[in-house]
Amino acid sequence: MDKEISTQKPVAKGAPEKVTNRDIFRAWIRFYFADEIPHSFDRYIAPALMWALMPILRKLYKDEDQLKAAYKRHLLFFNTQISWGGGVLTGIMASLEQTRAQETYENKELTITDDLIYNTKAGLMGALAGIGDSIDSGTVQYIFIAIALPWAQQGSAIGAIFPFVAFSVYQVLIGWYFARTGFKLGRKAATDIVGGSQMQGIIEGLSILGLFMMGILAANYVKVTSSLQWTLSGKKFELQEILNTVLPGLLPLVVVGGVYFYFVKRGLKVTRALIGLTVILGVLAAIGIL
Amino acid sequence: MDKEISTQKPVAKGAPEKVTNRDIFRAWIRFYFADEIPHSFDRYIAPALMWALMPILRKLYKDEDQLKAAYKRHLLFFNTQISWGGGVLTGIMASLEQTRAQETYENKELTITDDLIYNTKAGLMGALAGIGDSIDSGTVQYIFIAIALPWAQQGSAIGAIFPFVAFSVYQVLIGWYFARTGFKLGRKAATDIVGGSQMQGIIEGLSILGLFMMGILAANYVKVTSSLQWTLSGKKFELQEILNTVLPGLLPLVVVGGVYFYFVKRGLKVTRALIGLTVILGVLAAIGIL
Amino acid sequence: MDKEISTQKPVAKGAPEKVTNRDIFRAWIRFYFADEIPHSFDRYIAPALMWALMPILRKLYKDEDQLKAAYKRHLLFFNTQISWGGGVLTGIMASLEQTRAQETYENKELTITDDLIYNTKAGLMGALAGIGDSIDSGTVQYIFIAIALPWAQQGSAIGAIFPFVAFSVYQVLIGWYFARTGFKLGRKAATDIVGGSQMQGIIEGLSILGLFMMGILAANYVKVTSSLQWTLSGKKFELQEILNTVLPGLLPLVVVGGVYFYFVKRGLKVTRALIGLTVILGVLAAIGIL
Amino acid sequence: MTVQTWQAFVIALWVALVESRVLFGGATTTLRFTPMMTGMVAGLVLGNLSKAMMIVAAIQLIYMGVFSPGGQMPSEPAIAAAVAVPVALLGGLKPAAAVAVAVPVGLLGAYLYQFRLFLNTFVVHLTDKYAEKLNDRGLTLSIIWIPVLVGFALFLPFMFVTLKFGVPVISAFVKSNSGTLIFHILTVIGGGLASIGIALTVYVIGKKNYIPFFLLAYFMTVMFTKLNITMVTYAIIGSILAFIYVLGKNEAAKLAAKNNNSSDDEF
Amino acid sequence: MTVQTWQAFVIALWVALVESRVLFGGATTTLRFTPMMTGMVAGLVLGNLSKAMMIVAAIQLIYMGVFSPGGQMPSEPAIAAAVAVPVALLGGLKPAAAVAVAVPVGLLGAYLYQFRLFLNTFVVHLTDKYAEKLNDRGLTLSIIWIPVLVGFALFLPFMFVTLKFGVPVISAFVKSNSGTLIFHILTVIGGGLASIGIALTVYVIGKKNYIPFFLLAYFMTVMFTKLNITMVTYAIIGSILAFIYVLGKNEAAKLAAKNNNSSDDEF
Amino acid sequence: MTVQTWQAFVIALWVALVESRVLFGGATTTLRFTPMMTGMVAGLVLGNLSKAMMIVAAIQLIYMGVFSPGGQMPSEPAIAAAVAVPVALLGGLKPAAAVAVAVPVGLLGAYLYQFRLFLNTFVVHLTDKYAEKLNDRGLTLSIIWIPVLVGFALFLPFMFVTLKFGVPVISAFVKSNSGTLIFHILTVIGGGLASIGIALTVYVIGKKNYIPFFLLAYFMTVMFTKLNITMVTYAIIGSILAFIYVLGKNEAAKLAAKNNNSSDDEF
Ligand SMILES: OC[C@H]1O[C@H](O)[C@@H](O)[C@@H](O)[C@@H]1O
Ligand SMILES: OC[C@H]1O[C@H](O)[C@@H](O)[C@@H](O)[C@@H]1O
Ligand SMILES: OC[C@H]1O[C@H](O)[C@@H](O)[C@@H](O)[C@@H]1O
Repeated sequence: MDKEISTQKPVAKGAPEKVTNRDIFRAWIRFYFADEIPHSFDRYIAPALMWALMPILRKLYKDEDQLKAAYKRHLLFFNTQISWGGGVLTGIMASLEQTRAQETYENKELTITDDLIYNTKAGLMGALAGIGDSIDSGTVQYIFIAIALPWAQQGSAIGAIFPFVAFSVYQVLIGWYFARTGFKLGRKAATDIVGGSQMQGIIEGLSILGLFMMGILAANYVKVTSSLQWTLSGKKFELQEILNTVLPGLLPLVVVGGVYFYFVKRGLKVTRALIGLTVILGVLAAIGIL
Repeated sequence: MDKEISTQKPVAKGAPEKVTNRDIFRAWIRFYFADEIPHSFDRYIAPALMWALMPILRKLYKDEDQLKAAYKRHLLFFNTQISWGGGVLTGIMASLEQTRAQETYENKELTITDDLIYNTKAGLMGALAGIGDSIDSGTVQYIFIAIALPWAQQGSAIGAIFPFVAFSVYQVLIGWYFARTGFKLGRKAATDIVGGSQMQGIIEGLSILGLFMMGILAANYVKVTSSLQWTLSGKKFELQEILNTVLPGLLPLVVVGGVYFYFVKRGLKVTRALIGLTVILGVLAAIGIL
Repeated sequence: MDKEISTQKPVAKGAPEKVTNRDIFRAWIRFYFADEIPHSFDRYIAPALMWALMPILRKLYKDEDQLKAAYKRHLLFFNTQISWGGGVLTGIMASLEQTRAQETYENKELTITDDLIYNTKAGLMGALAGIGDSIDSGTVQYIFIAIALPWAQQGSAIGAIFPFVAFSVYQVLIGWYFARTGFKLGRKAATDIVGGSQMQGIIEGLSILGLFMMGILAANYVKVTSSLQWTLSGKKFELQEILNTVLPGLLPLVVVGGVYFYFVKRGLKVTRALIGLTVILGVLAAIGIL
Repeated sequence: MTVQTWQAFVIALWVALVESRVLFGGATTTLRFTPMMTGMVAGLVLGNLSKAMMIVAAIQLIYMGVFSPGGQMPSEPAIAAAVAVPVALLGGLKPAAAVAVAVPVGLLGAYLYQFRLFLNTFVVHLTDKYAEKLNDRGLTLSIIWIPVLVGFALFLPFMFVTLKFGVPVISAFVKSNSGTLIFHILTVIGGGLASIGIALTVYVIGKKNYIPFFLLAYFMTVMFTKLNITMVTYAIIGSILAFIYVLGKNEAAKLAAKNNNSSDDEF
Repeated sequence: MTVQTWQAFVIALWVALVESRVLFGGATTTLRFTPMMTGMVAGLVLGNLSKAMMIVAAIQLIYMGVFSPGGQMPSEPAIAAAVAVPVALLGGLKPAAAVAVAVPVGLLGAYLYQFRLFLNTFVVHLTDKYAEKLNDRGLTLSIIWIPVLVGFALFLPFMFVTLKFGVPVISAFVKSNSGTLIFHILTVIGGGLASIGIALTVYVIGKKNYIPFFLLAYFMTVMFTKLNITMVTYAIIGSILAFIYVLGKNEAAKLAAKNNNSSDDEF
Repeated sequence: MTVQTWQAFVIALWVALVESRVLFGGATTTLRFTPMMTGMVAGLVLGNLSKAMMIVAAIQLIYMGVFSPGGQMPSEPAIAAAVAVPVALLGGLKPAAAVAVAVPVGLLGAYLYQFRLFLNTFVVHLTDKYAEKLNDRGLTLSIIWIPVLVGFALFLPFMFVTLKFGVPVISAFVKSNSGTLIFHILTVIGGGLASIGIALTVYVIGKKNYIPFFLLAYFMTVMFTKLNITMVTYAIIGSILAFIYVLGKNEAAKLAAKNNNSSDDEF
């Protein structure tokens, strides 16, 4: 990704306006609202991020070409979890764009290159998704539900309303906090990323943690077991039982690994993976292997 | 063993006398005896170490100012566990002081500076406390007790006398061994610490182990649970139960962390922490939260 | 071991013949056949490896002294597990010898020295033994047996024949695969080992894994418990029970550690260790300690 | 014994709002991942809130822990509830029986949602065009309103038809087919599809060298299943390991620099 | 039914010797951390050794594992035993009932011990002065004898009065208050105070970067509670991790040096 | 009630083929580590295959997991079966009783196998000589045929005599001695000897610095005994740890190089 380093110095059209905390709040709320509305297989939720940043980008780039370039920058593939990933990255992106706009305007050499912006986004989005999904959707959400379930069981509507309201409020609030932190961090990070190793360390750490959490999710969440069994001279054998004596958890891992290697080989073709996996699993289930 | 190359050139007030194994034994026994007698909140057991080393320091420094400085050096904050920490550090300190006295006497440049002495002590005391507490007080002591308990249950005095004698003998012996090892190690370490990374590695390793053991102790030893419960539309909720589905062990960790950060922010104000924590816990217990 | 680099450039007698895949297959099958036939305490299965490589060495070294040296090279102490260790090393050794023969013939400076060959072998054999033993003998073999056992319990001979055939076929096949991979890898590795760190990394990784697996085996496989018990004022004590409250697994580890340190101090005197340990264990069992 | 037209329409509308994700934005997360609110709405519309809540609570139990890492979900609980609650209310089924209806419907619903993502693939080309023209209104149109419309076009008629005409059919179908091969196949597929979202995220994180940490976590979870370790505990363990790894690396580099300097000094 | 003066005095003397830590120095560790010897002494003094041992064995059971990392202990078992054993012997309580007395008394005793540390804070100024004057006798006085005196002044009268006049009162109080809020509060405080000594030691070790190892150990213990792993096992695991960490660091630095040299050679 | 001469001979021959390891080479691994095939052969020879299989299945159960890391085995299952199956068949013992015979015989067999390794120590000198002379036939002789002969000389007569004359004796001996000290001693020795092969392999791997990984694995296994973690799972965990260790080291070295270069640039 580091191929093109765009160091063009365009002529200034107008000074960028200051990005305020209100702008950050607005961007975050826009992101929160749009989030998965434009969900699609090839860009995922990139349009939501772009739409969230739109007002800020308008304030920063008074030059049409610059603005166009900024819009496009945020339409590249993007996916993350709403509050952790969305919060942090809305903030950091706003911060990076602000610095870039300033540099552009002052005709300085660009330290915040296209690549830097995309790499920062790409370097964090997956890791933060792994973390945010497991903590928010996987834990916090179900705590609220577990608390409210008894009410539902007694026929009370509060059992439905409470977790809905509580979780929504929770996500709006922490996302906002993350956005502000990201904005602050981003400003410093902007220079740091170029030379320093601190930001590098943070991205690495988050990537490790993100992958770690995906491992936890895979183990808890992907359910593939063999239902194959056969009888030989009156003795019943179950394949899954045998597999468990060798390597419990083998099958789900094979499936996740298979899809992963498909993406590595063929790129992020999600629809195809979806259909292909459906067919394979369906056939294996039909013939009694799974 | 390491014979001493004493090339005495008696110019100054008086040459330092040789520190013998008997001196080390005596220092160790003095430390063992004094240990927590002078326990206080601001220096902890520093006076005990100083008192243990007194006869050795007298042999080493014939110059009054030097001796005074040495006394003061060992009255700075010091806390450790008796046999592991006390043993090792009695030995190492004796060794460092011996080298320093020699250097002072020979008018050489000091390699064993005040800082070096205090840093060595401070670098090891906590780590060795963590290790020694968990192994001696936490394990060995209770093995002896577990062995003897049945006698007590049958009404025999041996149930009390055996663990007392056995554990005391054990601690005197291993402490003595550690003191001698520390004394030997210290002589080599003295030069090593200045430049080398070996001693550095040892201190780091012991620090990690010490912190690790404190983590084990915290989990086993600090008991804070919420007793908060409430009833909503006839369903009983227990806060502690909910916390356990999120992060078992949260509350004790919060308490330890709170006290730790208090020390970080305000320095080692133990009395205040003690009173403060008592009040906080007491109030929370009184209003039914804990 | 890297001290002596033999760079003698002997006169060529005849060009080395090419080592084909068939040769590798043959060497592997010869190794598979010979394996533990010549098992002895001082060389272990070195003669089997030598005998496996014989035809290839004949093809490579047309000079008698060279051949003789090659034969001797592979009669030094060698032990490994049959399919993983034997497979990989048959392949790598063939590859290294081929390069060496070529270099010798072309009168080039030798990059594949005696030391390099032996270090590669010695660096991998133990690690691969640890891995191969646990996976093949410890797991795969017993899966086949577990599958077949019910047949045996019903009196059917298939209960004996199936695991025997299945496991043998499995080992021949994976060993062959490993041999071919080793042969390919070896060619590249040959140059890599000299300077590069990649091969170094692989050897280190395999060593760690090998030691790790030996730890697993030791814990599952070495069975030493104390049967000592005594009664004091009517209360029964069992030493093993007390040990379990301190450090479960202590005794087996002491035994493994003891033998290991014996080897470290005295060299690989297996017969003596065997007899010594028998006597010690026997006596301790006889007097009621074990 | 059948759903009235207005009832079918209102429930279908609710589902369309949830599944197009336009109802309070990110707040639809819980609406979509869990059946509770949908069950409540169905109860209100069908005039038996209390019974509906009891039914949907039973449905919730089988969906505990369901969510969508990387865009995949084994099942679509909101759709399941929108069908199963009316079926159960009108057919007088017990909560447990409603679950039998919910499972296959939820699995089918998951495919419908995937189809939405597929259709949005075409919408995004429009977005690109508007971006090129700096047309902000067009962007809002193509990023928000058209995807919402797509969602409505997909879920509104489908849910309406299902509720208006399908309820007795489904009820009969489920009764006669549960435990058959077709249900088995649906369950297997549902259980395996979560892998896509996870693989996607691993791919997106993109640090191949660190995949051992994925495997470590995976096998830790498998090994420690019996210990019931919570996800937050794992998140903390993961943070600790990540921190120690990065710390070790940095400290080693510093040590190397120090050694390097001091050996430079010697010469 | 009451303790005689000489009996109260001898037991109080024993406690003062233990708690001032002067009785065989470090050997007071076990005397202070465990109630056994104190129970024995009380039994001897009150003329019923055998029964006293049975009572104190029951008390010991609730104090298994108690000790004082960094100077904090949740309870003072020796003091607990010094009061509970006489109460039980004279009141003819069963061992189990003696425990109910021991617990609150032990908690209060812990505060008394903390007060000793507070008082010693003033004594140390004297030590500084004598050090300045190189007055070795003065040093021994201020390091050993004055703190011992402080200990006696604190524990001797307190214990004497408690034993002489308090036994029936305590007995009555415990009977009427067990299970009440005040006991709950005492228990909570006792359970939480151990945190101070631990936090102190963490602080004293002073390597902030390595705190993740503290957390790792903490959560390992929580995760593996059910596996009953012993402290020595953990100590070994900790040693191994520490060793691997330092080893990795050193090896990496060496590798860097090697790479560095060989790349230097190339040019 | 006794074994006939030809029967004793055939079984002894089989054992000699297995234990000299010449029967299909590496395939003798399973023949030697497990009693199954030997039991089958004994059954065929003694004319009661079906009963023999049942007996040997019981024997197999006590040898589950037995193999020979680094050349040591706690017991020699093939020899155990070769004796125990005939004893049980002829004595009409139940499978469970056959086990009582198998255990001590297997322990003794292990010593016989060790003796083979000892004898081969002398054969290898011959190999050295032939290598010096480049005598390939001689090499094959000394590497294959002489060791095979040694194996036969050791196992054939021993097994023949045991089977022909020993069966009633053994049967009687086992019955009267099981549970006695001598059996206890044999069991203890058998349980401890595996340590030699493991220590040998650790020694041969020869990376002393990495021994903490050995200890880590050892104590992990002890700690997690109750979780029944499989060996392949452990192998994967080991691979992951090894990979992470090496990765961390390499990345640190690279980081050092990078820092080094960038700091070089500054000057
Ligand atoms: O995994 C990250 C992210 O991926 C998709 O965008 C959706 O499934 C979200 O629910 C999820 O949070
Ligand atoms: O923790 C180290 C050390 O701290 C204090 O000095 C006392 O609590 C000792 O018992 C303990 O060993
Ligand atoms: O441990 C490696 C290897 O050692 C010896 O050669 C034998 O015990 C083999 O069975 C084993 O595979």
